Amino acid sequence: MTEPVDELVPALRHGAPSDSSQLLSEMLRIRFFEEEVQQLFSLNLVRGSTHLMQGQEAIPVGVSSVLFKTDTMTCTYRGHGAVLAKGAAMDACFGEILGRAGGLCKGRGGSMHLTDVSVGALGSNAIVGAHLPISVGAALTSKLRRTGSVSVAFLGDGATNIGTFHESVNMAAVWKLPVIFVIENNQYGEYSPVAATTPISRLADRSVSYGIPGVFVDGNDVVSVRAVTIQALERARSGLGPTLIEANTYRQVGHSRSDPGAYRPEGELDAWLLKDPILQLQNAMIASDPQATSHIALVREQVKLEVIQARDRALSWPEPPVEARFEDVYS
Amino acid sequence: MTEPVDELVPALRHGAPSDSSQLLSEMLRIRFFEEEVQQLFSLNLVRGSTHLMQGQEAIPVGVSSVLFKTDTMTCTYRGHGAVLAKGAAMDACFGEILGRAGGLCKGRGGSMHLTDVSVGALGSNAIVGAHLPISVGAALTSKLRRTGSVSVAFLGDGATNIGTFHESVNMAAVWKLPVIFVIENNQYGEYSPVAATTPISRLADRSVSYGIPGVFVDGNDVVSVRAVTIQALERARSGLGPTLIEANTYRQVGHSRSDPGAYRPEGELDAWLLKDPILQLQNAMIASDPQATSHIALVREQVKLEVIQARDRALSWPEPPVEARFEDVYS
Amino acid sequence: MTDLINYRQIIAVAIADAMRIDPDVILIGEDVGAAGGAFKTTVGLFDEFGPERVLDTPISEQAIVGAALGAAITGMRPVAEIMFADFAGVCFDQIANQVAKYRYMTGGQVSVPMTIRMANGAGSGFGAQHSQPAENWFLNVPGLKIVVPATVEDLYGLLRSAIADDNPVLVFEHKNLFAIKGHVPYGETEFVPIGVAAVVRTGSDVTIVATQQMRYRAVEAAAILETEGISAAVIDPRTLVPFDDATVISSLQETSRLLVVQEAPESGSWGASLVSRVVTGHFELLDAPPVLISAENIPVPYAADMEEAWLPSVQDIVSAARKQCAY
Amino acid sequence: MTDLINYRQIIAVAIADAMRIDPDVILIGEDVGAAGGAFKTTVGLFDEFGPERVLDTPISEQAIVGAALGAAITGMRPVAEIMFADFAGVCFDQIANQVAKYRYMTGGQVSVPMTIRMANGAGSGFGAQHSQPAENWFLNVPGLKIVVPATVEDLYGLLRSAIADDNPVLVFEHKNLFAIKGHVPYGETEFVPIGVAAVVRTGSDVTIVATQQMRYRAVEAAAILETEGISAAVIDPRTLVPFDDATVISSLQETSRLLVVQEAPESGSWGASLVSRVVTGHFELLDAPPVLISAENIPVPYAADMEEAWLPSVQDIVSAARKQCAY
Ligand SMILES: Cc1ncc(C[n+]2csc(CCOP(=O)(O)OP(=O)(O)O)c2C)c(N)n1
Ligand SMILES: Cc1ncc(C[n+]2csc(CCOP(=O)(O)OP(=O)(O)O)c2C)c(N)n1
Ligand SMILES: [Mg+2]
Ligand SMILES: [Mg+2]
Repeated sequence: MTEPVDELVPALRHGAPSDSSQLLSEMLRIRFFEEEVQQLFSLNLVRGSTHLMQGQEAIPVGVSSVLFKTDTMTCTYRGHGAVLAKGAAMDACFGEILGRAGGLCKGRGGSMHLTDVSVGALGSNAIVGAHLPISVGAALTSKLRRTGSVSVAFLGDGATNIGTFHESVNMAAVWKLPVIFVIENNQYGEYSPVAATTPISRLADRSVSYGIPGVFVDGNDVVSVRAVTIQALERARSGLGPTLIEANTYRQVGHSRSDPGAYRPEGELDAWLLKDPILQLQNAMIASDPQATSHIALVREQVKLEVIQARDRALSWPEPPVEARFEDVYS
Repeated sequence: MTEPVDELVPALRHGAPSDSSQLLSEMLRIRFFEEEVQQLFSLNLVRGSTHLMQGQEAIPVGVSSVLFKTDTMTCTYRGHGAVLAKGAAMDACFGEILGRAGGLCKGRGGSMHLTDVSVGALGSNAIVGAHLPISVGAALTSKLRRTGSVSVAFLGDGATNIGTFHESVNMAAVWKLPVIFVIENNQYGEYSPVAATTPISRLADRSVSYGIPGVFVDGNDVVSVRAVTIQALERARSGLGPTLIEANTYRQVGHSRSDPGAYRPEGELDAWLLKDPILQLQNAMIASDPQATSHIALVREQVKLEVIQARDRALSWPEPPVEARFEDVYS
Repeated sequence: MTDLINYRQIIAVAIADAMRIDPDVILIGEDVGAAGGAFKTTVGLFDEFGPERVLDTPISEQAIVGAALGAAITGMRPVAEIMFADFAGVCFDQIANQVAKYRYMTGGQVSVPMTIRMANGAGSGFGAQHSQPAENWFLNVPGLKIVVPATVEDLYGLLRSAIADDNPVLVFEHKNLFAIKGHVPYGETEFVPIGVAAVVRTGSDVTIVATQQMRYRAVEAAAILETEGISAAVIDPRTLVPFDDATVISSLQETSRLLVVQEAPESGSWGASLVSRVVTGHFELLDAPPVLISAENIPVPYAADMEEAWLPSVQDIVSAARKQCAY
Repeated sequence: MTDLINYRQIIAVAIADAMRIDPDVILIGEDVGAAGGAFKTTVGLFDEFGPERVLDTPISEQAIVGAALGAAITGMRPVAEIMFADFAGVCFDQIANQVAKYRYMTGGQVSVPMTIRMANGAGSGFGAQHSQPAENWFLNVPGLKIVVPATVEDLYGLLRSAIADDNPVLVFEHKNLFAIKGHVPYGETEFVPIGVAAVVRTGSDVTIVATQQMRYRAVEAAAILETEGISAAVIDPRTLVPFDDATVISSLQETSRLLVVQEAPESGSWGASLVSRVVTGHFELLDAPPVLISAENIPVPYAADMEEAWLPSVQDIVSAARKQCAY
């Protein structure tokens, strides 16, 4: 692990220096948010489908902890965490998932489409891989305008098999664009284990096709994720081009709505629960400072409150006025 | 170079054992064919566009020299050579390019679409990369039906950057299908040199993404092409899956119709003309047997005659009856 | 003897029946096998037919469709699943430029006996990229047949007909109809043919033409209209290509009024094409201007009321028919 | 002062003019730069604006369109080239599901000021995968504007308007019109607006609506009809979405007869949609059944006579108009 290059590391979203406590709180925000969404879904307050990411929080948090607001980010339908970590208002995220007027997208997008351009969250996409070329375009703007901003694209392990992945990484590489492709390898694409759809086990090796670095990292270790991101950012900002990061993790919940998870081998989930990123960070904090236990409890409480309040605010919002559906389609 | 595995190597199309003379004659058939097409095009007898492959003949000839008729093959708009080498009747190839009733596709396809299913030539495709998944499907049939047939797909260097390439090789690899992907690296995609569009120089390295062998070969040396094909065939027929072959060559002519070739660096063409696959094979034949000169002259004469006669037959054919255009669309 | 079964479940029944009688039939798609399908529409097939005939694929729609095409032209009879019809966008080239044209462009050297199944339609809050009437994207592409079944029986029959057809057929399974119930057609050997409309209800004042979700709204509207003394025929074309104009025309001979309701924007839709064919070919049949009720010309919005407003409603149909009959 | 220039050449002129006044405009596509375009439609741009603003890409249409979208939402105003319109098939998802919907789905957070240029059309022997009226593929996708210029002046103006527009616009350049001549509009600051039809010729007996190649055949037909005493108006909509119905209706007020000619099969076409809108909205205007002359419902064949037969001919238009006027 490299030492963070100080001038390249922005403060965390809340302005505080990026310490463990901050990272923990960011992960908890996502964890509790997702748990609430799950609850709201079971109460029939969320339409269609929703894709949660409990267990994968260290990846967006580790990455975003070293991004500037001006850096951009695209992600997938399983993107609540990425959008929150990039700095979108939590109530507006809830609001969008609930289809309310105050939602990030005025209730027109839904759970799979959280987007907040003002914080650089350029879009969650419901078509596997379709956001990848969009992230290439954002990086192109950065290069042409010399803004120094970096474009991050999160994608699933399964998405590395679709055409846009190949075209996007290739284009970014040949133009040496400032993009970081972060594979959230949660071991499954829907119900298919990686090995059933992908003939290699180290997805980062796909970097060879593009002559760029391929980095494998423990995606449940937020500090490691941050470290590899810093290296990739350096490379990107120096004009050397993209990096492909594979962050190994596990989706602790179903793929979407009703998924009993029958495809999981016995014991697999339990083993991964022991490697839960939040649990691990908490353990590390306690190991280095036994007093941390109470601090952690406090953080959890505070975050829980923030989440509940954000949820309740969103629930208090009206549905969008039905006439508003004709807005924003042609100007 | 491995020794050919005898029982796996079919006789050449004409039934004779595959010796140099045979390989030479196959390459000359393509060379002279393409020269005639160029001529017909300049006489305005070919509509739309035509993509010739002078200089690249060793690749389809080397590959097809060890294929059975029951093996299948897909190729690109620059596929006259591949289709001829696979055994399609030459007059019907001319006929198709001329849009005549006797053409391979009854004049409905054209220069970019030579297809002769009866000899396993499953189609030339005008959409870059679009034939690759089709070749995967042909291999799937082979696997399910246990026919032992192998599916060959020729593609250009530029085509390795399109999504279907990635999806197709991945699917073939994960299912261990009997496919051989042969990149005809002729240094350019239209007017763009490989380096302008592709961040790596050895395209065979893209095999790493799929956990399959990537083989680089001198595509102007017909014997080497044949040798690597034999290895790939063995692998395919043993159920081990696909191989990615990169055959290095040069397109001695323009991309299509009117292409002055201004993008070629000074001297490049001349250097490659010295490495012309036909010239090289002739030189090798003469080197090993000085008497070969007259034999070569004879072969050239015979092939020329065959080509002229095929061309003239095709020219004598009528256009397809215009009412026939309604056939074969719904059955 | 028939059992009650729903629209979702009948799909696996139809595919299984086809697979049992024809060893060339294979199923290929994302999670169609071990997991029984993202919509649980292929449950049981993997167990019965095994991994050679029920193939789970990578997330590679272009390869799925292209591989099905390659298999089709070499002797198999593949059924490819594209989970949501919206994903037809990522493999549009394979469907429109390859599958649709292969037979024609090769001068008819081989036929292309393949089926592509996809879940289309709005109404359940999946958002703009998972709710589209993608069947309309392919109308202008010669070489494809397109079916849009609304009932369990039609879905069974048309799926069997599609699989048996030597042409490529796109089968759209409407995901808002998954719970519709109907009967398993045990032992049938004749299937609902492609290209034949169903007269859901006869009527003498107005001919309402509608598919899938809208068919049910049309039937509801017709019941309301009846109480007002308006006799509405309801025709479900069931197939969009080739379209059964004759059944519509024959109803118009009685009603002289055409009302088309569709879950799709107007521009480039099957409904507009039908209206156009009727007025260009049978102008004299019409006593009133034809009416086309379409979905709104915006992406499908997520919020519940907005999405419902996007769809034509029973009330829209009733009002339009009323006005048309008063013309 | 204007010089004579052709349809092929005016494209680079329009793009250069746009690039000179707006540094956000960039051009991106396969061989658009150093080589000046596969059709030589972008010659000179690379020399004037350099490799940062004129970008040669890999053969990756999905990445081309997606990158243009990503650049558009972050401050650029990209012009993407998809060489042949048929290749829109490989990037259909990016155009229909991403570009078209981005602004709407995000609640209007940003606009999507981008242009996608593509060469469409049949008539020159490129075969079924390089000759299609792909403009029809996108009619049912809300969120896109679609223009189909037929003249040098319209191409210049509409391309400028497209680039200046804050919505995504698809520009179809008909490759069989490349040799058409017209004038360079020096120093213009107002451009042919999107959504406004051109009345090519007024007339009192029949209104012929046609775009691009068919516009010229319509004009030829009108000249022949004139010799027979039939006065035909010819309207070129120039834009397919949003369609200028008003100009057509206003001509119909005089002629009462609608004849649409299109280089596309009927099903799911813009022509059928126009006929449908006219009869559903303005039935009373019509004194005769509207006529829709379409290309044939088969892939575009290669052989010369077959391809020509696929296209509607001048004679088809003349006969139809004659019959319609005798109604
Ligand atoms: C083009 C496309 N194909 C299929 C789907 C359906 N789908 C949604 S999520 C998913 C699995 C994606 O797996 P992965 O990339 O590993 O991401 P994860 O869901 O595990 O985060 C699939 C197949 C889709 N949305 N888009
Ligand atoms: C999807 C698609 N994009 C673009 C084209 C236009 N095009 C035809 S040939 C070609 C270059 C292909 O280069 P390469 O793969 O190296 O093959 P080569 O022509 O050199 O044999 C391009 C871009 C096409 N036919 N299809
Ligand atoms: Mg995954
Ligand atoms: Mg090449």
